[in-house]
Amino acid sequence: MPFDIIDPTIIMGGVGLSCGILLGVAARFLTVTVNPRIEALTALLPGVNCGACGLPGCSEYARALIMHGAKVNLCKPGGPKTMRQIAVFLGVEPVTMERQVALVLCGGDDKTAIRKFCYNGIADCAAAALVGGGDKACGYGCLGLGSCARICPTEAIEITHARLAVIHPELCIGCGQCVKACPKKIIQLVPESRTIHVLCRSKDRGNVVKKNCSIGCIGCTLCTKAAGNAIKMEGALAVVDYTQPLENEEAITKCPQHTIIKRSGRKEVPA
Amino acid sequence: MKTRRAMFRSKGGVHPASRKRATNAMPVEFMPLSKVLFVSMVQHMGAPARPVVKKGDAVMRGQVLGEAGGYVSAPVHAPTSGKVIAISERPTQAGLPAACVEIEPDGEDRWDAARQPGPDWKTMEAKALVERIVAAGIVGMGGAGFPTHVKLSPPAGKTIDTLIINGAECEPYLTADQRLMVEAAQSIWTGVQIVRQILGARRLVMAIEDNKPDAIQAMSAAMEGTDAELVVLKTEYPQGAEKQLIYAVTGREVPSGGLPMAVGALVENVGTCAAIYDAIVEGRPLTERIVTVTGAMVRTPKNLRARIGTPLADLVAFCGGMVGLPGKIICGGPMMGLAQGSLEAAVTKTTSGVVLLPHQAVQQFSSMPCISCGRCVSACPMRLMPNTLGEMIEAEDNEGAEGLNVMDCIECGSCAYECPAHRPLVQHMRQAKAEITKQRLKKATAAKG
Amino acid sequence: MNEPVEKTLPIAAKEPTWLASSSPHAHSGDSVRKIMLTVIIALMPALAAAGIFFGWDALRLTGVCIVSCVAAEAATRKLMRRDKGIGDLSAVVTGLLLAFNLPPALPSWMAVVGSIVAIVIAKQFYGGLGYNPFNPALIGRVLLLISFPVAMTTWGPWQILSPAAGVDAITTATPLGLVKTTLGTGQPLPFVFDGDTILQFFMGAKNGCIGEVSVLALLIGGMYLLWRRCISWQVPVFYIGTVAVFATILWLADPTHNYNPLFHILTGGLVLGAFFMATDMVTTPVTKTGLMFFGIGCGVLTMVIRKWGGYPEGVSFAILIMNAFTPLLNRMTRPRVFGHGQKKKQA
Amino acid sequence: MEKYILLIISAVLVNNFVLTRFLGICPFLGVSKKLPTALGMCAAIVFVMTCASAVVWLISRFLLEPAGVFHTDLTYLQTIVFILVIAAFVQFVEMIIRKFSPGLYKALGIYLPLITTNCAVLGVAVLNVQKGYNLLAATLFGFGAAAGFSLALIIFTGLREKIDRSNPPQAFRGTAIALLTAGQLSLAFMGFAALIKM
Repeated sequence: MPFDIIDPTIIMGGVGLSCGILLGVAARFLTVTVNPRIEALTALLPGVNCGACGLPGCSEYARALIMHGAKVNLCKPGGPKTMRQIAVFLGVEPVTMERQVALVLCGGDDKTAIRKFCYNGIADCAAAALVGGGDKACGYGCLGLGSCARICPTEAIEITHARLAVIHPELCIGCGQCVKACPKKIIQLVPESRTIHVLCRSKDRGNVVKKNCSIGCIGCTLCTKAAGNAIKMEGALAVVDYTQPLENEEAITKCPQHTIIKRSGRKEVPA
Repeated sequence: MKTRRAMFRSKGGVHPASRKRATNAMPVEFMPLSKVLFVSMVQHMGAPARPVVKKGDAVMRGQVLGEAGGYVSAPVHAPTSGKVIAISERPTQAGLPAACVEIEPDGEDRWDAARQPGPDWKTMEAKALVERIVAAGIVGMGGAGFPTHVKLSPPAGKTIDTLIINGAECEPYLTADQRLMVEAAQSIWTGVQIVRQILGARRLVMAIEDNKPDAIQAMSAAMEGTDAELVVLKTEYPQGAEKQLIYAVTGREVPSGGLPMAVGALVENVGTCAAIYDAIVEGRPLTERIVTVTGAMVRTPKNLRARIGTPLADLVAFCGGMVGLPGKIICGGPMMGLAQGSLEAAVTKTTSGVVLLPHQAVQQFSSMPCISCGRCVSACPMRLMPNTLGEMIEAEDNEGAEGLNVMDCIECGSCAYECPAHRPLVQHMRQAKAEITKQRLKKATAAKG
Repeated sequence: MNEPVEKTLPIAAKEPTWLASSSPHAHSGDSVRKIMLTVIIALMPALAAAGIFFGWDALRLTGVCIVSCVAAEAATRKLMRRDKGIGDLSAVVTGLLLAFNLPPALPSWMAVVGSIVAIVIAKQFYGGLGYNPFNPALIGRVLLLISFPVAMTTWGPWQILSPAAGVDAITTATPLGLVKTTLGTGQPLPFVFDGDTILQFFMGAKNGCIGEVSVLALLIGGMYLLWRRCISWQVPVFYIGTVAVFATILWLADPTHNYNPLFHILTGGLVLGAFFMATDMVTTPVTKTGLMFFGIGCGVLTMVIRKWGGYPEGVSFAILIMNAFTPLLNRMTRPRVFGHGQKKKQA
Repeated sequence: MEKYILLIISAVLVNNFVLTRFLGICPFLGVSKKLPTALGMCAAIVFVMTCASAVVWLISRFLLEPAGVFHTDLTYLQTIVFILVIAAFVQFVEMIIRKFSPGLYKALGIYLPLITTNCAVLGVAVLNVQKGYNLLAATLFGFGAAAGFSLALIIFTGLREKIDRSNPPQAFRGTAIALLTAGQLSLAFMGFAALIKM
């Protein structure tokens, strides 16, 4: 009777023990070491894997922070909060950083800007830009085919029915992917607290701009007088200098082309 | 001289209707001077030229307007005498903005006094000849516009034993090279000999497609009694592409990413050779070229000898204007040419033709999914798999595309020409190539510092 | 963002008047629709032959298949909110091919089931023409064969011209089925494969699926396809060639239990398969070498199933199995790119 | 000799574990996205299944069956002992791959340890006992089954590349369309039915 218990026990024990011994021996020769700190730090990051830090993903950034001493303020989606957490984790001094959001510096959609031909081809801005520089008569206009919207990790970019990319600041995490994707280089990261923007990037002379687009900057310089230092002329184009404060809304009313707009930034910082 | 058929037949290629009959028997006419000439500083591959004149300057024909912006670059000369009325930024034929010198001709068309015919070229050193070619601003006139002097200065240790003169002109519609060969065979031949002397090439091959019997006859008359060969190519697109031409003539494959000199060969367009003759023997820099103005929407298609900077609208007007609104305006041939948004662009050193297609020839398409018919694979002269590449690039898998050698694509358009699903394959390739080039540059700069 | 159906941009309603697109600006003028139309035309002789041999039933079934395929395609496209349903005529081709693979007496409702499976499951669930990994018509047929084995193997009577001793001159089986059952019961071959029988099989007076009986009609259609460059010669040549070689070996090894290779070529769906189904562009390789291996693979599998398998006929299964290998064949037979891995060659 | 060859062919084609017995679907769907990964999985499975078949046969024959050293019927321990042995093999393979091919280790991810609970491996061990194969036959059957699994996985990986670029309706994206394809592949493999009567 007791054998009924003993036999299976011997078998299970024996088989288990021999497997264990063999694996134990094997493990001596085949061990791989990992750094547990990397995983702990990866858990602190947002996990969007957007690549804004310049590394392929969050875990790679964590590795770079620990192994190569990367800067702590590279994670744009995480913003100041994540930066502080990383600094605490690594025991280093936090640095200052302001959250940024992306902005399309073009307001010329199908209603306001003219097209020079009918584009027939791949519905992608980078591809369209290879055909005669794109179908907008203005060489600096948004092509509205959504290369930026497709690459956006948070779907913060909307392509309007009149073919213009518009970024919703409340969804934007400031990763800068769209800035890289835009073949016309008209997307810019701006501090999220700023509200007054010049929505044009055209370097053309005023008469050319006027021919191509009804809301492009014609370089009349009226806004620069109203805004003081914060709006400067670069050739025939008014450009906001985001390092200078700009609260005065007079510039918006002064602009004869309605190129300057007021757009709110993101209100609250998500946890 | 011996005449023979091409010995090697490369795989792939297509047979589009040639449509050359409208202009291939039309003698070249002189295009009168336009009211304003728009001379772009980007007429070649490499760094743009730098303008060296100011608004208001009086210039003579052949005077330098822009100097070469680097080694791989070429100077640009005034196409006629007159006044510089502006230095502006205008879109090129590719639609990208570039510096442009606007000249108002004075109608006298006086040559620059400094111009002088050189000494007998037979007595000149190779280096001196190349210097004169640099100064004349000569670039490859077949289409790519690669500065000729770079090609003619192989690095030490590289020898070029075979010089191939490209008279294939495989693009449909275009007859500029054909007419040049018929009408100026002797100057082409002299230019060829100058190039041969510079390189010391052992073998000299003139390659012409078999649909141009008049050009073959004219060239063989000019070459009579020499040791050069005349190779008659089968009419097939893209026979005139550099790599395919070298293969057809010599059976050598230019390695991926390499230059023709890697297999000891060099290809020069017939137009370039004529320009070299002008520069060395006549002492004239490159200020004009032959442009075929054709297509069903042009009233009287013509071959025109036009000044660099002539607006396309003037060319069309000289040909009797348009018979109706065109469906598409193309600079260059229909297979590789650039579609234009308007006729505002101007003739450059590489403009071989202006083609105005009717609406019914360019019916707007919308692409379907690939049906894997494999016609693009059979048509690709580089033996790529355009179907797979197109799908990969559509899925934004540029790395995968790079692994399948998308960088070897020569953008000849054979795949998209054949595609029954009307897929924009060439555009896919261009997009991926541009993106990969960007990534590589980034990596290279990152590696440097 | 989620349904990228329109991958190229259509023309805008208002001006500007001319187009601009990437080169090339010339096109061969061929289109998917034209290719499908060519295939439909090429199938017409076989349909005519079916009408002659099977009469009304064949035409009824063909009509049912075409109508239900087109309707299923249109309905699915509409349900999926996608445009461009039936304009490319591919559903008509699928319907025709499915009908050609069915016995003439099959009830119409079964044909409808097959059509819906072929179009909806095998094709539209993948996104439509171009995306399907398997030949839709064959998926429809195989599903019917497995689901309704009796109905799918019920045939009318036909006369054997030269029956072997002890075998009825009238049979209600297909030649392949007859051979398989008689050999399976240990009897000798059921008929003498003489000149008359060869002619009979070639012209089509025998049992079989609607479209496969008349080899003559199929060859006419196949030649038309070859002439119009709609199929490449590799598949039919290597497919039929492999079957011929395989059958020759069997015949030489044991002539008492095997007919000569012509029997295997003239019976069953081989010619239909080799010219019309193993050449379906979407589900076959794109390279010429790939097509060659595809043909050889189909040939071997067909003969293995015919000789040793449970089913008398293996063409459908063979083509489906090779369809599965297509992506791998494409991958393995990529051509050597110009200027890559070139051995030193002297001119 | 012929018997053994037929045994392997049968396990590869006619009674393919994935396509006709529907065993081992988990890695079949999980690691069929890239060819190199799939090949790595095939190698791991072939190793585990072949070795496990042999070892498990020995254990079953000499320890568990009444004719073994204990002279008692301990076959009720089958499942648990088999899993123990298989787990040990999987652990071993995992160590090797992790040491010599970290990339493959990362690519295989959870599917590597999951071979332990892969019903194909346990299935082949149990079938060996059920069918009363001898040691050689059991090992060959294990190998054949693994080869059949590999064949199915490799074919499917090729198809998967095509499917991934296809454009199904939203509801059918991903695993749904993969399973549909697997179903059609098994339909095609029905052609091998009754090829070898065993």
